[in-house]
Amino acid sequence: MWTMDPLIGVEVEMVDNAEMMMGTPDDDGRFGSFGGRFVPEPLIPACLELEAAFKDAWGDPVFVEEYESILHDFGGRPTPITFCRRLSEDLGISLYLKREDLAHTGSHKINNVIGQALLTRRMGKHKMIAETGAGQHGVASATAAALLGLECTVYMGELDTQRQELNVFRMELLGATVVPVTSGSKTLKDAVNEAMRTWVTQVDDTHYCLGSVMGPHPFPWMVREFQRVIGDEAALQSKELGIGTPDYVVACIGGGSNAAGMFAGFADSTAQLIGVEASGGAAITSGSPGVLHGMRSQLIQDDQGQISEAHSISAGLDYPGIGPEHAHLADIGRARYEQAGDDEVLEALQLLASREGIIPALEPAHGLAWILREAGRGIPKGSSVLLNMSGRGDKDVAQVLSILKGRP
Amino acid sequence: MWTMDPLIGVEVEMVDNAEMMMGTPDDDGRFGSFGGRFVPEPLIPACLELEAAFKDAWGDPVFVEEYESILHDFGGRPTPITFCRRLSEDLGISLYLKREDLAHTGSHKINNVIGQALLTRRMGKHKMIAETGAGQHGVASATAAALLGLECTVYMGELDTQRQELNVFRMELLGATVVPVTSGSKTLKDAVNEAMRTWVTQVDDTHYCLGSVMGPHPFPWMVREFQRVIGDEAALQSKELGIGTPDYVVACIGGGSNAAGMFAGFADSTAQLIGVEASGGAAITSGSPGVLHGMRSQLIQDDQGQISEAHSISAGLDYPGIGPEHAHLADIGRARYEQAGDDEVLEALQLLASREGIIPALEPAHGLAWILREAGRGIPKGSSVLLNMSGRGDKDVAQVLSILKGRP
Amino acid sequence: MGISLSERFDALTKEKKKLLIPYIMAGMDDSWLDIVEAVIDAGADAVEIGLPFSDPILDGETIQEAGLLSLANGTTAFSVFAELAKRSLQVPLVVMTYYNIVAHSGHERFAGEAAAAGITGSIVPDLSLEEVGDWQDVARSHGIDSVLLVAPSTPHERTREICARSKGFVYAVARMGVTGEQGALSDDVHGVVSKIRAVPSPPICVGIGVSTPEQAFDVSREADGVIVGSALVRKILDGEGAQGAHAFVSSLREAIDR
Amino acid sequence: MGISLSERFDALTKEKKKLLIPYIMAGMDDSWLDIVEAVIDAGADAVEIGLPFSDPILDGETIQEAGLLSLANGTTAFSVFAELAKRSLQVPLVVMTYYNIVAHSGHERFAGEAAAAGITGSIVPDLSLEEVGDWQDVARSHGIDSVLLVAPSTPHERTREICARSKGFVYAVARMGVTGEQGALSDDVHGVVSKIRAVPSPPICVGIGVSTPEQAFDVSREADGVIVGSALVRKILDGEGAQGAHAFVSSLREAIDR
Ligand SMILES: Cc1ncc(COP(=O)(O)O)c(C=O)c1O
Ligand SMILES: Cc1ncc(COP(=O)(O)O)c(C=O)c1O
Repeated sequence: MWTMDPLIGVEVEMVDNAEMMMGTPDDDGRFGSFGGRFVPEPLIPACLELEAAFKDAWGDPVFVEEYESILHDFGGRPTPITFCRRLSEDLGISLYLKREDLAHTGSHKINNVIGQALLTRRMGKHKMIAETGAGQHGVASATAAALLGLECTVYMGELDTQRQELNVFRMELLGATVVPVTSGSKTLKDAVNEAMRTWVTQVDDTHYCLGSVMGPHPFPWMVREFQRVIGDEAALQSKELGIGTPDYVVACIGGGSNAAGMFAGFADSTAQLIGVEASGGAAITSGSPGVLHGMRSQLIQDDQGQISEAHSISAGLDYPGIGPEHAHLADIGRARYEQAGDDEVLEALQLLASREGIIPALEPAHGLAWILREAGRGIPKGSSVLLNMSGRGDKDVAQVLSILKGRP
Repeated sequence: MWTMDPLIGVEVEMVDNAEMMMGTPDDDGRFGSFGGRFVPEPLIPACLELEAAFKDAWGDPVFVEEYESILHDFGGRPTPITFCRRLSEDLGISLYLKREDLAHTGSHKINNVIGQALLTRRMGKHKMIAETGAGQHGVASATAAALLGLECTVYMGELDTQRQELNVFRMELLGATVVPVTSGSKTLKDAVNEAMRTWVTQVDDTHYCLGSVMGPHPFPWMVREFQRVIGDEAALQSKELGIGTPDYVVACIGGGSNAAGMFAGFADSTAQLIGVEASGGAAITSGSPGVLHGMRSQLIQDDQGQISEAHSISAGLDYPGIGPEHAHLADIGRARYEQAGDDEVLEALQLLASREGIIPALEPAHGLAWILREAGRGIPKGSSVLLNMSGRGDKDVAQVLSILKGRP
Repeated sequence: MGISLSERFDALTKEKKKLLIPYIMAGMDDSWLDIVEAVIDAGADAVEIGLPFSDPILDGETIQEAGLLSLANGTTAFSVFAELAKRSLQVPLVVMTYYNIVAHSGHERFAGEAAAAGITGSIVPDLSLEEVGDWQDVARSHGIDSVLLVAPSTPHERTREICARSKGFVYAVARMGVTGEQGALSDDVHGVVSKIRAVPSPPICVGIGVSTPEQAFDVSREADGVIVGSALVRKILDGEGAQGAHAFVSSLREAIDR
Repeated sequence: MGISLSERFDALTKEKKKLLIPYIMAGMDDSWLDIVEAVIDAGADAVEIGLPFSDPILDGETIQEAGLLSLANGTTAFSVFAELAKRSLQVPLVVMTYYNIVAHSGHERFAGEAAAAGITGSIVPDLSLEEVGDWQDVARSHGIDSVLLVAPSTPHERTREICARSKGFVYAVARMGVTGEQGALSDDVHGVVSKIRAVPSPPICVGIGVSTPEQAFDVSREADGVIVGSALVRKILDGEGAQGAHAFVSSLREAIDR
């Protein structure tokens, strides 16, 4: 988007609402018509307290410095940008990866939990609870809690605890208690429900460390801010590496935190922002507006407003909702949301492993699958494409083995 | 060690043989009485070619820059130093970790394989073979091969392929071929034998990418050089962080590559260098001099000179030998070698996880176990101790689970 | 047309009568409507009609279980409204559900059909003070009072605002927790009721965790009424049917009228 | 005392006799010494006596298998020397093992006991030109010639040096690979032999992968002798015993004398 500036008489890059893109939500926590704070009254004071504490902390250089230094010294930031030489040649584009897979615990989730754990301590609380699906956010939360000496309880659908026995044990090693959730569909969304139910009983000394840009205000905003380090770093690195502004910035979408963090760094640029959902959990592209887990957003639901379970190859994307800010970005056309299916995702994973020596998590493999499908088609040859490699594939190797080789 | 400098009349830090410590071995590849090149004649020309190629490359700024930039952009270097606040308080020392667990593929092994893969290409070869025990070096080799478009075959004891099915699949995903080795004891040392046997048949187009500071000259030297980035970085970071020279620099010892890389950065300092072997594979502290896999070093062997199998909880330390330079450092007293047993290692792993949010690999947990045992005893209160956290524990979680919970 | 919640409750409260509001999960059982009639016969002043939702974050195990049964029976908001419309029930009916069920139908349609079924009150616990406005306006235009919650954690000023906005009654949350039977009444009850008493409010009904006649009696000494959900639903789940529900609600009635 | 390897081989070569050196893994079988006698009877000019090592990096499957058997039988270098000392064998005996076995005993002791057992030659394949010196000196002082290897990959200058140092004969490695039976002779044979012919050297014996009388014949057209290991060991592993070994070595003898 270029336009003639009447004042200075030269063509300038024009960005709609440059100042407004991915800014602070309004007082009710709205991003356009999405977001808000749809929780029972007992939780409202805790949300208000959290909002105040976050605003205060995020404006406090001492807090920000501690957050940043933990991410650096402990979390392994900055994560690099890797140029995929061989795949780029194959595809006729320039493909770059932002390597969140190299962050401590193996995904971007650590950025958020460090922020929230520090905030927990700052609020004078000494316990954290968290929900988890496949276990990434649970492991990250347990890690941050161990680091800061907080108690940690992780709610995990009973089915997921069985599927992810090793991640359960990992959390236990980190000193956390894992509670199998037996209500509802016994998966991620029920773990969120259960965490909220528990939070009600413990708001005094407990912070609910939500794992994505979802839930009631201020969570979608706060988690995005704790994840924006991804995009801010990437934008700077893109400049330093001579990429400039990438033509496309791509991220997978579960709740949407890695995408939100990445997009935040490029919202005011000319980059096309692409969020890729799992076909079986495509809240934006196949869902409709609704209210769940404290937020108004796009949801997968039946014709009565009952929430559906999401189903894909990737546990981390199996969430029937999406962060409200994404629903808003879709609404105003600032970001585009696409889908990727299980088969092409498996292929993308194998291709990146064998061509570039990086085994991606199944989640970011969705982003890659879209790129592979569209390179030379929707994505013109010669484009620069930056994919957020949100996590490493080690956690998924057993699953991929059993799918590809039919082993149990 | 301080002494009065007669020339300038002030006290200066004195280091024995400062210039000589961990320098280049002699022309026959000796570190003192250890090292050498004890391989059958068919392999000698390949070793000579490699030595020449390495010398040439390591002196070529273009090569070094490519090596460094891959380690940075792809490998995630520099890895940070993490201060363990809670454990330090518990122990009355200042405990720091050099975070090789954050490097791509989860351990320091990547440093070496990137160097050797680049060298393979530079020598005009297009295949790499490698041995692996638990799979870390195999995965790293497959990774580097994928990155540079080399063919890769990994030799792995048949018993190990069964125990480490997921790592086998990981290598396959990365495009490597894994060959189960059925000879001898079907474990790591036999995988080395088999790799050497195969190398003989393919020296023309194949480089043998050895995984530690072992084997015939120039491997022990070359691998140490490719790993010295750990120590060089750590020495610089220690200065920057205000640690100065740590009182103790500790690393676990399998073949000895992570220790050698770390020690290289501190050899000429006053730091006490401590290598910690697994009790069941303690080549220096329980072994005797001998010749295996092309080198003269300390070995675990029976009274006839037959090599014993090493046995410990940690596959990565189950090697009956040790890099020759360590045998030499022990000989001249520059480094000290200690042992840690399975039980204290398991405890160390759990402690670091729950107190600091880092699940270490079983290998570096040996180093930590020694520190935990000696803090306040052999290690005086108030000491600064830098441990090389050579890898992450994810690969070991299933094993630890089955040991601690008696699950299969 | 239904019986106005606010008019009926104001009148009863003026007569110093304690209010009794049993909760029943609609569609959890084929005979749920008979049970509704039975509890009215046993002395309910209003009945809270739960509509099942897949993700009921303010409900504990018992009501979750009832909700899953109801969903498995194919219950929808409109099937419930249609069934209710066939009976003429002599107390105010208060629909209780989560906001997505309301929002998904659209406020106007939901309110219209609810009203046609005789509903005159609504409790949508995930519509907080800040979010409730739109729904409340539409509901009011259909003669439906929307009831808001005050929790033990609600601060004073906010309590005042909520009480000013809550219609029919104000739902005093008895404890920091979700619905579910409790062995003992929470210490929070006293605090939350007196906090509400300190500001102008419609009648104060205490719910969440009030399980036995004894507890109902204790609550009724302080508040204007009690809401009993999980304890009743448990009996229905256990197969006690209309008769068992009748007996239980009679015992509650007796206790609060003591 | 043993029969000098270099003297015997020099003499035979001068007579234009082709040299035949069968390899037997000591201790792989209870009757291994009988087999040694049988192959001598069948025309061996020297016998290579393998001592088992846990990590034989220049050996393929067959000799590995024989080595493991031998180790399982409790064979040690000194048990082998003791057994050999009891027989008086009429050809030079060449011990073949890996350096750790030698080094672990100590050069002096190993050489002394070997010599006492009649050993007059040694092949220690992992002692390269650069490393062999110490051992060679000690060995020589006990009348043991140490044989060095030249490989297809060995460059010209190095070939010259190796040949100058090798005593008794020079071991020409027939192919880039480990010991083991081969269907066909490697193309490398010609190259390695002519490379050695171009420099001064003791008799040239070709080994590694020479498996059949046909191949032995072909090799003997170019070289001074052949070493046959795996093919013979395989027959012993297959239970063919002294008789089978005798027959096989006779056929080799016949072929190279053709
Ligand atoms: C590696 C990885 N990427 C992405 C996600 C999806 O979460 P989000 O959309 O919040 O980034 C997850 C969730 O577990 C994850 O583990
Ligand atoms: C994490 C880790 N540390 C240490 C080692 C031991 O090897 P080295 O002594 O060469 O560093 C290994 C070997 O696999 C390893 O995986």
